[in-house]
Amino acid sequence: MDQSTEYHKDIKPALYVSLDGFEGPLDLLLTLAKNQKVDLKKLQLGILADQFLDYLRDQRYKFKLEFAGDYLVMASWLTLLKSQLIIPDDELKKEDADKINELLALRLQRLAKIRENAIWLFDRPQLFRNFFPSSLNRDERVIKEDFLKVQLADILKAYVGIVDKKNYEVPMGTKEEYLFLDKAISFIEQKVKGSEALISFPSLVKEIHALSGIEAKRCAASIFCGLLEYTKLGKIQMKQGSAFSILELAKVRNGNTV
Amino acid sequence: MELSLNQQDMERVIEALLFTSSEPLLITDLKKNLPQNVDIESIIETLQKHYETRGVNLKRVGNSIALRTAKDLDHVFVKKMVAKKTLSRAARETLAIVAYHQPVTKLEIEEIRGVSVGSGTIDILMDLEWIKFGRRKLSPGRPVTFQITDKFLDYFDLSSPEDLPGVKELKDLGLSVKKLNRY
Amino acid sequence: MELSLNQQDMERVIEALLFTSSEPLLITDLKKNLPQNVDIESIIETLQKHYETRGVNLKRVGNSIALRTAKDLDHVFVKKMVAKKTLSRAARETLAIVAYHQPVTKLEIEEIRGVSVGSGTIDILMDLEWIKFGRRKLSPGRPVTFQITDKFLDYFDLSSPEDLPGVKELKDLGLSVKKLNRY
Repeated sequence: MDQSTEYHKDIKPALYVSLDGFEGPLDLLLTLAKNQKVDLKKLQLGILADQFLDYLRDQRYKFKLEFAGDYLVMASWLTLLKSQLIIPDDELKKEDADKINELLALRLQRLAKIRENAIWLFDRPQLFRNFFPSSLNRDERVIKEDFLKVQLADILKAYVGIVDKKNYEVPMGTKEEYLFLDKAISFIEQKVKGSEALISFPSLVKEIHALSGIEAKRCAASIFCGLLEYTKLGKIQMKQGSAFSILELAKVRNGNTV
Repeated sequence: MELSLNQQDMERVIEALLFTSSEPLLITDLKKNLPQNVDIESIIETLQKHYETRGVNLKRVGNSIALRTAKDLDHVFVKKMVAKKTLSRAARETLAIVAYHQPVTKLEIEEIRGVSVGSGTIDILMDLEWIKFGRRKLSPGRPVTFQITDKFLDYFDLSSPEDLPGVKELKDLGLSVKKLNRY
Repeated sequence: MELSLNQQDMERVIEALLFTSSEPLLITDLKKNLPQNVDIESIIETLQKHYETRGVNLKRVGNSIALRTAKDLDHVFVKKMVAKKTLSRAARETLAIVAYHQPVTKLEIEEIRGVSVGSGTIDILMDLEWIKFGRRKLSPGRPVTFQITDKFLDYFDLSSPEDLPGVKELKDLGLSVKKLNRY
């Protein structure tokens, strides 16, 4: 483990196995494949599998195998692959083997390509090495002002800091996203109590939406359910003139609609 | 120095050197970058003429020369920002809480931070127009809430508040608060 | 801004701003210093042409522009070179993956490299301001993505991500190649 991993130990270090300088099984495979000196598309998977397993065998005492899950998964795949390449008795399995072969070749090609690109990138002319920025920004006639320099990462780290300090996950989204049914019912109750006239359904939705900031369609759903509940209790009656017309509610008193 | 430099190349060398220096450069020092026996005065004169009508001018200061912005463009630099300062920890934390929990009341911010939030902190963030008042909360006293502004999103190059990574994601990325010590 | 600025004045304003900034300036920010409805692109083009043959050149880097010394003059600055800490291979490759596959998630980076991204790698690239958060991916879990910045382009002398060679080739190799262990 390198020092930076050590440094962040308390934050669940990412599994990072360095096997004699190799960064993961793909890296090792790519190096082995390159030793075959063939086009990556025409990989000799049998040979590659043997080399990979031999390598792991050699390294057996140099690292703790239980930390090297990735390597073992790769090893088991290569073993399976090789066995299927040797005894292709089953057509279906042969197809599977071809597919895995192809995928593996593709992944290796991709890694090889990214590596080339990384090298290309860092071989490019670079700022402060091949070309330079201006240093003319100290002109005395410039009117000076405070310039705030904050990066997003600073803000994010501040947040992680608070959460860490409290040692628990601060619940995300304390903002209410839903209008809970009990709230909807108590809201309806309150409105009905204070009004003798008919109340329209859209007006209820509009009001609770404005008050709570909860999405209007969520308010509508909750209010509607609340109305059904409340009607069932016999406290109100709902009326609708015709299909798709506005739904209205009226208070029920002594069994009679007001 | 190569002897193959022509007149234009020599102008370019001087130009680049002046560009990368905040201090006026001694003519005798500049000369070291040119072939011997070159008449540096004539090069300076050519450059001076070239820059006479441009946004920056070549100025002589004693035995040195320097590039300086043209005097008549002073007004452009009114907004020029020079002194760098950063937000206080309280302000960073408050801002983060508003971003992650909006709309959030002052009391809630204090609960999450575990310390009270000075009104100065809120003021700073308000002045920056990074936070604004949101809807009043449906709780006793109907306290005001705070939320982040488009200006905040714009400054941090976010297209929506949802683009902020979650706590778990942050930790997975290894963005650790320990590193805050550097700030 | 005053409306009395003529074409040359506008060039001079942009010039002065560029000459006095060590960092690339967003074209949208520069525009704020000019009268409305001015075609800033034509001004940039004129300036770019003007500086083409000079000791400093005008460069486009993503949505920003910057003045930088001409590359062929690097020998003049040898003495100024500061030994820069080299990045780890993991960081270099992660950077290349972000540049080539942006916007890209942490999982995708790990899939390409075949190892998990060590904590600190993303942090370093963020601190350098070479990568930043992009939009969340519209895939399960809506993971955050990373993309490169104008500063990255500036540092590596690129004017846009399209300047990277072999982007198409790499895209053809696919990003979402299924993991082997799904078989």
